[in-house]
Amino acid sequence: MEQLAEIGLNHYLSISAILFSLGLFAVMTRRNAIVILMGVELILNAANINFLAFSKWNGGMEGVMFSLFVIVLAAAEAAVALAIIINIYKIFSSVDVSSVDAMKE
Amino acid sequence: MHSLIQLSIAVLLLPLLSFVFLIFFNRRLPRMGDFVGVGMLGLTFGISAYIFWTVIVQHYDPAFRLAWDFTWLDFGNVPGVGPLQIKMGIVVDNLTAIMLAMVTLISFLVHLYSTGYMKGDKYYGRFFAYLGIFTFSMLGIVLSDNLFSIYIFWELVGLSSYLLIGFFFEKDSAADAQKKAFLANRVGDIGMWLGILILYSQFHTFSYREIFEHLAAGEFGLSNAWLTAAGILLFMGCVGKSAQFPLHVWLPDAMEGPTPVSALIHAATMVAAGVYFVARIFVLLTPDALHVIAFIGAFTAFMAATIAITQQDIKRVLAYSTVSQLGYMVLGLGVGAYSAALFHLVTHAFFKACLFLGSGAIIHAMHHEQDMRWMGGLRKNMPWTFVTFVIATLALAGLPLTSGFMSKDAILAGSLGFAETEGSWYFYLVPVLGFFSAMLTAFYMGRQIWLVFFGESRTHLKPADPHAHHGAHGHDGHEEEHHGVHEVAWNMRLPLVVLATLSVFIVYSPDPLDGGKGWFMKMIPTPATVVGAVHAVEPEAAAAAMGPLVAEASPLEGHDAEAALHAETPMHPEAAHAEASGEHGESHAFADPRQAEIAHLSHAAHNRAIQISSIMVVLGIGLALIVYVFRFIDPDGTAEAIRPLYLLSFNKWYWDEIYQATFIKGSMLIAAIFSWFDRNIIDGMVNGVATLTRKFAFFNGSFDKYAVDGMVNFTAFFVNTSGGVLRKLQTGKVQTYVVMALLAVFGYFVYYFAQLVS
Amino acid sequence: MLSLIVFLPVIAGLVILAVPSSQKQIIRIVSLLAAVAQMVLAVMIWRAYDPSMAGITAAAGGSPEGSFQFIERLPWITLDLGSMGSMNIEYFLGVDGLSITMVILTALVSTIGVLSSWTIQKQVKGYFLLYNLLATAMMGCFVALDFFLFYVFWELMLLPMYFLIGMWGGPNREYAAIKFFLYTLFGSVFMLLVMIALYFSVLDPLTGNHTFSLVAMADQANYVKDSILGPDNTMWRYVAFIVLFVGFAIKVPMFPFHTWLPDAHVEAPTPISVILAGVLLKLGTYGMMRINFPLFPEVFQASLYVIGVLGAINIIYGAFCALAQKDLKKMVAYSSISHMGYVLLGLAAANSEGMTGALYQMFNHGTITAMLFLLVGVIYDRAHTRQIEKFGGLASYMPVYAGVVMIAWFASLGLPGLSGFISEAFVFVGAFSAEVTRPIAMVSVLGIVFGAAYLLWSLQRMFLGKRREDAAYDLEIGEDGHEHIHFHDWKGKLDLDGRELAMLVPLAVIVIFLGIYPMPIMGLMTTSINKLVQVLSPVAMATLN
Amino acid sequence: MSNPTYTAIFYLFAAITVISAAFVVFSRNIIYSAFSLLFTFFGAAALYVFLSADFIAVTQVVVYVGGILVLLLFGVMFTHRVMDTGLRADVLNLVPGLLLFVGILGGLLYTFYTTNGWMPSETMLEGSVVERIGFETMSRYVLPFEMASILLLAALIGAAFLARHDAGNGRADNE
Repeated sequence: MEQLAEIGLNHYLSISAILFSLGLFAVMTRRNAIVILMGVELILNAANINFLAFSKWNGGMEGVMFSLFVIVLAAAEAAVALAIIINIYKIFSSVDVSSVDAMKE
Repeated sequence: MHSLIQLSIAVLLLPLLSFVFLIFFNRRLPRMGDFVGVGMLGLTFGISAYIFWTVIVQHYDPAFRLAWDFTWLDFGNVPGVGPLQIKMGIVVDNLTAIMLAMVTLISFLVHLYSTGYMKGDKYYGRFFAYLGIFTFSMLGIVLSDNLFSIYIFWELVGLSSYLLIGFFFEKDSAADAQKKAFLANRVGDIGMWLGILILYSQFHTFSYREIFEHLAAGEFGLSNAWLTAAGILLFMGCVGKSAQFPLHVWLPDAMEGPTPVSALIHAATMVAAGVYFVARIFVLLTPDALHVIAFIGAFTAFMAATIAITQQDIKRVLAYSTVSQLGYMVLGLGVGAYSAALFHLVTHAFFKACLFLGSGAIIHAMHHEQDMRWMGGLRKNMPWTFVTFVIATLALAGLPLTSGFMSKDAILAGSLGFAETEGSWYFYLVPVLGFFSAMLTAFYMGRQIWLVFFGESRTHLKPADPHAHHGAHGHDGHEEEHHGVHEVAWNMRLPLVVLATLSVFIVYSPDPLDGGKGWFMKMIPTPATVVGAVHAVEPEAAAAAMGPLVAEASPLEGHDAEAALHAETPMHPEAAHAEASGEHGESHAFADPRQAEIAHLSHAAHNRAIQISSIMVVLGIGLALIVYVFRFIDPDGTAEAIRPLYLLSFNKWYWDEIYQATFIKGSMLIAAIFSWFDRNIIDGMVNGVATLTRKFAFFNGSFDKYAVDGMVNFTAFFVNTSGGVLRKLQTGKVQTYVVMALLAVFGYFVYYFAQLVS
Repeated sequence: MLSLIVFLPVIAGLVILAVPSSQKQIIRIVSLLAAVAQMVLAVMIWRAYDPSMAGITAAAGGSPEGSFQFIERLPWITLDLGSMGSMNIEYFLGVDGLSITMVILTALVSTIGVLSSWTIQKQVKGYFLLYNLLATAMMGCFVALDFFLFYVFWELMLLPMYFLIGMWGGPNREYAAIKFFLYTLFGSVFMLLVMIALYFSVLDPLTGNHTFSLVAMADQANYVKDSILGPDNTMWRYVAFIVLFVGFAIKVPMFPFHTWLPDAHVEAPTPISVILAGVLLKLGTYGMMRINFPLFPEVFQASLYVIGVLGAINIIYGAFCALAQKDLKKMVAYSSISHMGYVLLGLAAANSEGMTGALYQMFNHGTITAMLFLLVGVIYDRAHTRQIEKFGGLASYMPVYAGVVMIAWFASLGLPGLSGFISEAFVFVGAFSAEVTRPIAMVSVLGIVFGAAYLLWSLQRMFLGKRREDAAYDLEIGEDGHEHIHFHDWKGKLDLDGRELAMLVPLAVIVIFLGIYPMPIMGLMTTSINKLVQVLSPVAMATLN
Repeated sequence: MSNPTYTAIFYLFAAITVISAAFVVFSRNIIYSAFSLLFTFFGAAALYVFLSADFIAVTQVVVYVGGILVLLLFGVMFTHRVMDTGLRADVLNLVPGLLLFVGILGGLLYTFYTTNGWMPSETMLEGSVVERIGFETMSRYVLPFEMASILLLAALIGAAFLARHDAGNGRADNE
């Protein structure tokens, strides 16, 4: 239990790994486009946690700065993705990505 | 720059100017700009006459030579050769001056004549433009001082000849003829080009003068066989252009062109260019090459004369006569009768141009009827044409008191001298064929005169044939039925009169029996050979003989590119001296004993030649009179009696058919074979590679049918098949893709850990 | 300067990207402006070019300065390969006598090509984007002095070409495009291998590092003694030479690798044919002169006879195949094969006359063939067929067209006074002067006759005589009483219109001018050619060893 | 950092984050997903504070909670009728998904816990970083910063264009 008591780098990495896997799972399996988007946000957050954790234990500012830009990117991505989803909804009357398979063959 | 050089350049460029101006603006000018062409040529002729007057009449100098050149191409400092420059330039000497005057005079007269003959044609202005570019190219040949530029102008006259033969290009026969002419000339040209290359590869220069100097100094690096080959190959250019056997077939067909063109190009000037060119390179021809030339000339003269006997078309008779006469000139050069050959070139140019223009006048007056069978009795209707035509005919047949008599006899005397010098019996074939051709010439010209001008008109005998009208070129508007045949207008009559005047002996020599006494033969002496000297005499002696020349050449070595006038020393001062004082043009000293021997024996044979040829001519004319005037012999019956010979002659010795069956069919066959080869074998090889590839790839024959279309198609097929398999994975669902990608990542994880563990 | 001339079309491409695809006219004008600017730059480079500097190899001391001109040299990609050292790829541009000629030609043909593309109606935006990319790649190939950079441009050319043929081509375009693509790819894959082998064999004398610089490679002293392509490794040097030669020969195209060319030409749209024949084919022979020969001079000397024979086969075989063609464009394509044979023959002569003739022939063939293909395009636009027997007597009805055709055809068959003659003449002069190629030259002159034969024959069948019964156009009597012809669905001017004249007249003027006085172009190349001949000569190699 | 309170708070927020994240993913109701995402973000923001990145934490709250989440909710409401029973999100690729979920999570954790060489340096990031972020943004990261602003602008315009009413039809008319 010594390890659990001492909050170290691995704790944060574990949280990040869990968030990442959950996000991935959402992206892989859910049919609803909005949930997929949420999964992507989870993945980004996982990455952010990683960045910040390493930054802290490394003493540098790179991770901090990067996570800032990740947030900016996430905002942009969310805006565009939602716009696309709304368009898809207009065209297919659904946000079920499995029905959007015009690329098939 | 010497003023004569400046004038020569003006002479060269004025016709070009006329061409450029007329080709662009002829439709915007009144009368389609014919006055531009005629005016320019008049000016050109004026300048040429001035040059002629200055050089030949006023200040005759046997060694006169003016040259001017400029650096045309600069190859820089070429490894292994040193600084290399290709120069272009012009040269004016006695021969050039005479040729200039002759070419521009005939060209001017033809221009003038064409204002009448071509009147009303759809492309009237373009005709004068083409004449302009022809005159330009022809003058270029005359003025060139090196082999490269003569080759350029050589092909350019080929082009203008092509354009003018096909002037009535809507007629298929004209289009065929122009193509044939160009291709036959090209065949000759590649020979000439190879000859030029042989010389260039040794000396790295194209200039005549430098090549001759190097040759005289014995610097030719290859064997003598190569030099002989060079001579014969250069002569091939002449074979093509001067329509010698075996490339003579294009000239008769070239009569599809308008008649003034036939007069200018295919009788007087262009075809004579071949002879002129051989004269220019005369000094580098080895005795073996000269033998070949002599025999080809003799055979051509004879063969063409036999064909001319049976032709029905007035222009074709004249065409074969031209081939025959060119054969004479070539023969003359081959036997070493240099002056005589050039003399014949000039005299022939005038009387043959006169004959062609005369025939043009007849054709014009007869509304484009060219078949002599339907003419007759024209002497009353066309007295001017008749008289001039007869004078020219007498000159062609070689009757005394005409120019043709003097020049032809000089050639024949030369051939006798040649045969005696060479000794072997078969060299006597040359004079024998020559004399026999003289008889035939007299015969067929007598036949022509009779058929055209005497007897009664046979126009009405012509079978009615809707396609017989040759008036395809612009006369459609005023096609009239045959009514009276009238004399042509003054602008067509004047050239006839001028040319006929120039066919009389007095212009050339005071003695009607001996051209050697005339100014021409005196002023154009035979130059000393540069190869004979090398091969006949020791090199030191040759160097000594050419001493002044080589010594004089050295300051020229470093001569800069700038235009400069070379005031040059005589090619052979002692010869010039002997000639100036001697009575006969050919009696001067030669460095080469063979040349001297021929010259000597030719002179001795002079009287014999006159006697024999006079007998021959009288025989020929007599035969013509017997057959056509007195009708002792029925021509048709005779033709039946010797039918194989008649057919041989009438079908032009079947040369066209032979060429058609061999070269043309052969080429088309090869083309077809190669094309098939390309499609089936080469592409098939690609396919074969594909098959192999496929066999290696899938050692299963069941995919055979997919690979038939070659490697290319096979690859496409392969991509297609594998794509077919892979597209099952292509669900179109993004998430499936994600899963797959991640599976790959996961696979990598597993691999990585396995590595880590082991 | 060189970067600008290379990347101008790409800049134009970016501008086009911003233009909506419905604004076709703007797209065309932007492309035209870029091409004209490129042309102006090329002329400026031409004026500023000093013909006394040799190029080919570095100046004394190993620096390209003083030998090449307009040099631009920057480190581009530096890859650390760990134990294998580092990969130094440079952005290295420069011109000498070989490239300046081609730069002028490329700028000229690109401009003509844009004008000729005016009639393209399908997906104009995409077309001009690819076209500009192609223009950049071509120009880049000619000025690149770093082998890697050359290779990048070389490959970059493939892609737009593939799409331009494959999307805007004729009915069988996909087959032709794939054939073109695979053939050239096949060639360039091997080139890549040789390139890498060369990299590890050559040291830059100035820095001591391995280098891709063609300038360093052209000097045999820079090869490492025991490397794979070092001076003693004869076998691998032969292999490398042959592999490179095949790679370039495919582009030329040389018999027996030529079958892609007729297909590609027949299917490609007119401007692409113009570019293909006018510039792309030259890249093959340019590559030989720039890379293949100077890098392996001793192998080159040993294979002169083979190259000469291949050239002769190209000349005569191409001429015969052209004689048999019924499709006008295919005939012109085979005539290209024949004419590129002259280039090979001139190169095989390995002397200044032959090489100058070859390089000059490359330039002239570029301009003349561009004219030929444009003229084919003109008649195809009107009649929608290229079958020779579907025409006849056109000279009466389209006199201006017939006149321009006359100039182009005669230039192609090597009539003196037009530029094609001079280059062919000097190819023969060179080939005949060299002992090795003399017999080949004597055979190849037949090509002159057959060249004249197929051109004159097609000229006669299409332009002379009268209209045929089954011609692709109708005959009607106009108001003035003259006969006119009428193409079925052609709305434009019967004879050449202004745009077509704007393309053809400058080319015709160039062809005539350079036929009369070749020094403006020939003067640029002589110093470099002499240097090249010297580098390739056995004497130079003897002194090295 | 052995302070037990500190440790307890950490575990609390870690649990909030992970559990709400799981809820986001596994919930069948999209509205629940959206709201539990809110908690995830909060939890993550708290963890950022632990990591001495207070500024990032605040940004996280402002941007994610204030911006993105609202946006997501808007999206949900635009595309679904609120509290619709048919709002259940179906699942695709469940078996491979689960397999990969477990595999990748396991792989990652295994890597983290078996790797000893993360080599934290002697100095750790301590205290507030706001000031340092300010310096870095204006000096070393000024170019990325500006580019980020351009990106945002582009995304803004792009999103507005895409989501415009009848955007698709309008474009088709222009062609």
